[in-house]
Amino acid sequence: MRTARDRHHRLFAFLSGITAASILCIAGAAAVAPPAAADDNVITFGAALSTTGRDSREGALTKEGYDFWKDYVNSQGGIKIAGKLYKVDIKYYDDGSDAATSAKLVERLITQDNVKFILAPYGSSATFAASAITEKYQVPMVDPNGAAEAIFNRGFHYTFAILSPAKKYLQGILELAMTLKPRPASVAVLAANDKFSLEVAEGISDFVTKNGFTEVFYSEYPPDTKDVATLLTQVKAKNPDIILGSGHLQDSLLIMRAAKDQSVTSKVIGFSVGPSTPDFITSLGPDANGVMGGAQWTTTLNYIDPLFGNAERYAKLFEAKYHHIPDYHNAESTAAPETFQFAMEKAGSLDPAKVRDALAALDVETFYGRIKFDSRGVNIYKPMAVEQIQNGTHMTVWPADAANASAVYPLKAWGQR
Amino acid sequence: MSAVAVASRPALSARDIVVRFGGLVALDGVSLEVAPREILGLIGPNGAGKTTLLSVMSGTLRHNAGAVLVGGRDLTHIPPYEIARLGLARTFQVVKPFANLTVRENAAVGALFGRHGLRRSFAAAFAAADAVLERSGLAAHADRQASDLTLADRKRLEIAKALATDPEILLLDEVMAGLTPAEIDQAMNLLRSVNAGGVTLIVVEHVMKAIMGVSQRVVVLDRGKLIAHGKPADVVANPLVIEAYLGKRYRGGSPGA
Amino acid sequence: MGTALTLYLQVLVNGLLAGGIYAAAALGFSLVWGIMNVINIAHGAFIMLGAYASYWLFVGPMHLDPFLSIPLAMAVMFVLAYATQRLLVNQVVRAPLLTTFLLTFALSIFITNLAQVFWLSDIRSVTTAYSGSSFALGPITVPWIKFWTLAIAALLTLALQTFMTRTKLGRAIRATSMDVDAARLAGVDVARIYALTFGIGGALAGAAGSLASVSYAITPTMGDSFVVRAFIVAVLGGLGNVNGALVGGIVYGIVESFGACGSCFPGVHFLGEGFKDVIALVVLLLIILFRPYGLVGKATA
Amino acid sequence: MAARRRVTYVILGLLALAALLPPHLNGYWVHVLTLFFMMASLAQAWNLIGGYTGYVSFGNVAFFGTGAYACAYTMTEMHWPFWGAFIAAIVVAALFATILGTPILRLRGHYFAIATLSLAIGTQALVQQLPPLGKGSGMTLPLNSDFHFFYWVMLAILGASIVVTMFIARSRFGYALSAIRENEEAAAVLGINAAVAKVGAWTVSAGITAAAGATFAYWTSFIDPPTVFDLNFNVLMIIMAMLGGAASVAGPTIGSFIISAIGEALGAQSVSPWHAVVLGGIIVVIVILLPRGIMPYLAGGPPVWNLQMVRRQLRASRV
Repeated sequence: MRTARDRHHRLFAFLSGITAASILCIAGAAAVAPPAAADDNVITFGAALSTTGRDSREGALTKEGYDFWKDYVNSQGGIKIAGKLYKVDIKYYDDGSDAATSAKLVERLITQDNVKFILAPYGSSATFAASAITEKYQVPMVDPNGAAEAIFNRGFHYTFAILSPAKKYLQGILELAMTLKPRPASVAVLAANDKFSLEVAEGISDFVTKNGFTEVFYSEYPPDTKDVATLLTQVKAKNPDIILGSGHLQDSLLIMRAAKDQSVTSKVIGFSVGPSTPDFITSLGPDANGVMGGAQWTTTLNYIDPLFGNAERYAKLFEAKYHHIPDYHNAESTAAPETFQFAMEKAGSLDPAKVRDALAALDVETFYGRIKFDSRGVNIYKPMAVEQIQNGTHMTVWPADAANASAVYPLKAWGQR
Repeated sequence: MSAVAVASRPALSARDIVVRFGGLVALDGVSLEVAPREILGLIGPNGAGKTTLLSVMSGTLRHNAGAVLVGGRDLTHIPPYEIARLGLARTFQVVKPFANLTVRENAAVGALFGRHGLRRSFAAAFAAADAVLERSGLAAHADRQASDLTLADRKRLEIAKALATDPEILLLDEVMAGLTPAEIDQAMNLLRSVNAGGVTLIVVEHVMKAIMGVSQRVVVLDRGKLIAHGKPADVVANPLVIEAYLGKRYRGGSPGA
Repeated sequence: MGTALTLYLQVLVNGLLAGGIYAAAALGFSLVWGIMNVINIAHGAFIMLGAYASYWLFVGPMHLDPFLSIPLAMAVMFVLAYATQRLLVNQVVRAPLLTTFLLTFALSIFITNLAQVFWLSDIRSVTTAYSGSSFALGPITVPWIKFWTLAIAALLTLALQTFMTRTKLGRAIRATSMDVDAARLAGVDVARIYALTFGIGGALAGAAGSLASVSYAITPTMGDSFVVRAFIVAVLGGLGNVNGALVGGIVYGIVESFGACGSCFPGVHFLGEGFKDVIALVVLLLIILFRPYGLVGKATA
Repeated sequence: MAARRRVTYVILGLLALAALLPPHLNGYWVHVLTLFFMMASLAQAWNLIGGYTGYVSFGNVAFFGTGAYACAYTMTEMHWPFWGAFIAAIVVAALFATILGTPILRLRGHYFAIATLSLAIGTQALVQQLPPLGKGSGMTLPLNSDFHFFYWVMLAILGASIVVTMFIARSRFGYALSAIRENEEAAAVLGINAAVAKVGAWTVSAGITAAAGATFAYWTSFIDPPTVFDLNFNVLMIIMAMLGGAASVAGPTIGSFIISAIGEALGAQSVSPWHAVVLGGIIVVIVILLPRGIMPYLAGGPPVWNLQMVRRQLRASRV
């Protein structure tokens, strides 16, 4: 039998354990807090990214974009603000592709690590959750890839999206389609049932009704779908001129495979997310040819940039460092900290409120496009581009003045691409 | 065989009970009655349907035809917990202690939910549980986990749990199997004292000494049918029973434990 | 043939074919669950490893076709799963059900993230010469890859069934599942039987991975959604019922396929691709409630 | 038993002290503790059905999501104040559990586990299709930046869940649940109405879970189906409850604390997936060495570092 004294000891040991663990946690957290806050020659940015979980691929692309900017700026000496040169640093956490964790880590960056400038997480949901935190602490956040407009309809003042909003993602393909001869008329829309993809689909429906197309098929599918064969069977029965998929990379691969399996043909096929990533071409090989993608950015857009010169030079530098051509996730993720940089330089201050005001007033052309925010903090001034994969490479086919190739139309039959 | 009438107002009567498992007929029109305060022995070879009959009476198994009546009330569509609350308790051949509860708590569950359970206070239920443990010789183990008990004590606990529900009728399923002769004597004494307290008992048992010792009357089941009933000594002497129960080669021999 | 009929037939065939991969994913899962009473959450991670095995063999110097690399993937996964059972799962296999569940869940986190460390989250694909080619059955299109996937799932089912009923080892496994203690008394080395069962489950996951590699994007997290489906299919078929997994996979595929087909039921507003999960799960719930022993099983007392 | 009870009181005391902390903590630690209170509440709630009653529910996250959506809907579409929405969330989820529990709780073991799993996935799939609930886009709630408020609400939910568990554990109801867990047939023949008791336990569990879900929705001010029906929540509830000790009054809270602390010590500092690898490894080790959770060791059992004991236990759980 154990005595009461024994139990007391155990209880005491347990409580000491808990207390020690708590202290260790707090001390540990304090120990890893960056010295940057103390070092006034370094500006530290913070980002909670997805390095594990569902969005880890996109998270990795985002991180490359951020890091590229950081290393480039530091190699150039740093950022000059009010006559003083600062090096830059970015503090990263992994949110495990979970929006609630994203919010928690953004709060950590702000209150624990004293970060004054936040680079947004990947994706609309996580950005949405993080925006409530940055708003509370009045810390500016620049968002390179949360495109859902719902984020910006809450009257927040500290969140700025440099990318074109979701509704515009696939309108470019339809604009292009209006110039093609013979003009395609019928559209089939396949949309993943999530915030971003539904907004993209809404944008398509708006455009279709206003511009003389007919939507012959519309269906939503669950975001984690494994099998879209029946979806494509139904599309095939409608024989549409244009097939538009609003979803994510894996969905676009599934749809392409199912379309080939059943020999579904159309004159145009395009996706909101997918074709622009390097994985799309490596996965599908020749079958990727002719596929169009709505792109926030392409390497052939001829914008001038104060930092990188232009888009082409940015792409070259990026490829030299990461051994692949930057996709638009990379580009927008470089443009986001760059936007911060311009706002800081313009504000001549590192005061978050002043930087915010400078962001709100910003109007610059970058390699990524024009950056200017409307009153909600959305960049509605930058057009979307359309890419088409031709002979295994990305070609820009829209807008016409930035195009480096004309669209292959209509799409060739399967097996001849 | 027709119903075995024993009294004008039996404590329990089963009428033409039929139970089928798929194609197998486990009980084929069994009828019996138990008088109030009687100890009825229920014997038969393995697979005769004894446990099945207890399960039907306690409501844990649905019969395909027939009826069980307690105090004139048909139990056919009454769930087991309500049957227990009406005052009919049972034990299981393979004992089912609440392994991670203490012995006292095991008994207390019976006292908390049995015949008067819901009207009892919490404290009264535990007091009743302690009384039952005292009676069944488990008081010394009251604070041990049921999983720590020996087989004999688990058998006792199985009875104690049922007793704690304060039953009017108690169905006992081979509570003496595996016990030593001394333990069997203790168990028999317990049954007698329970019965003396006014509880009707139906005892299923293979231990002949016990059955002969405690039963006032015995019924014999074989392959789902009731083949004999009567005083213990008469039934045991019945050649039909000997043949069915012990096999042909024992015919003429004397039945024993 | 009318276009409407063509649509229904094609949707039916789609579901039937989709069932192949679901069945393959569920086969080993159902076996381990039925025999060992272990819900192996790491089964999805095993499928993922099988897919990577086929991928590396395909892009490697041998340029091995994924269908041909199935035996290799199975062998690798058998060894890995056997070792996992001996070293880890066996330590707690008699503890309450949840313990093994937790252990395999943690294993799945461990393996998935280890894969992410080494192979990153890049999306990889196996694209063969015959990817996307199909044959026609009248107006119905049947993609070769899915056809062979279903055929191999059926073959694996047959092989497992034969193994379990015709070999001594298989019978020992079945005996163990019925009564561990009795099997031990009869001289069966239970620990070895369990390790073999887990190994076979792993090998079947490896095969499912190879099959998945030709149809799906290969990523470290690809196994997650297979586990949930394996769960469901195993129940549809009846736990541990080898033939049941195949039937369950096909039934699930067909229900999902028709659930996804809004055009098949004009006027019924609520059907459509988005509702396919709801429909599949309602069907599942009804089956659990009314036929808990699976679609092809029999009620036992 | 006395030692167990003392552990419970100590934990309640610590939680009472925790109520005084927010003014002294920065936003991050308030956030971390709020999440810990939430996860601990979920684990406590799960423990009522999964631990005490022995019905391993994979469907409790459905009540979290239901509570979150009920709160979001009543606040945004019906303009109810938070506390009204909070009560509504509890009521809706409790009703949901009562109605669905009646058929589902007839199932046992694996079948119950799968039925509840499909309940969780099915509820998410359904919500994802309902236009009034925003479909896949989710719902946006009014923003409340007073994060201390959420700290206190979550803390209160956790405190309440422990107190409720404490009362249930010592009540007639609690004994009914324990008896059902140990042997349902034996419980029935002693007079326990198992169907009612099980549904009751699940209903209470659902109510607590929904309270946490509603608070979570208002706190994050944005919910969508994958977030609030995330099966990982359910798995975490189970892991935390098991680790602390299922069917013990405060075990789940201890388990949550340990998992949260490990996660905090590992997760927040690294962007490499190694931290998740390590977490997985740690859980593997814990599960093998402590298959019955920590509670038995705190309440009079031999200490964790007693290797002989560990070895004996390992032998018992092998084949």
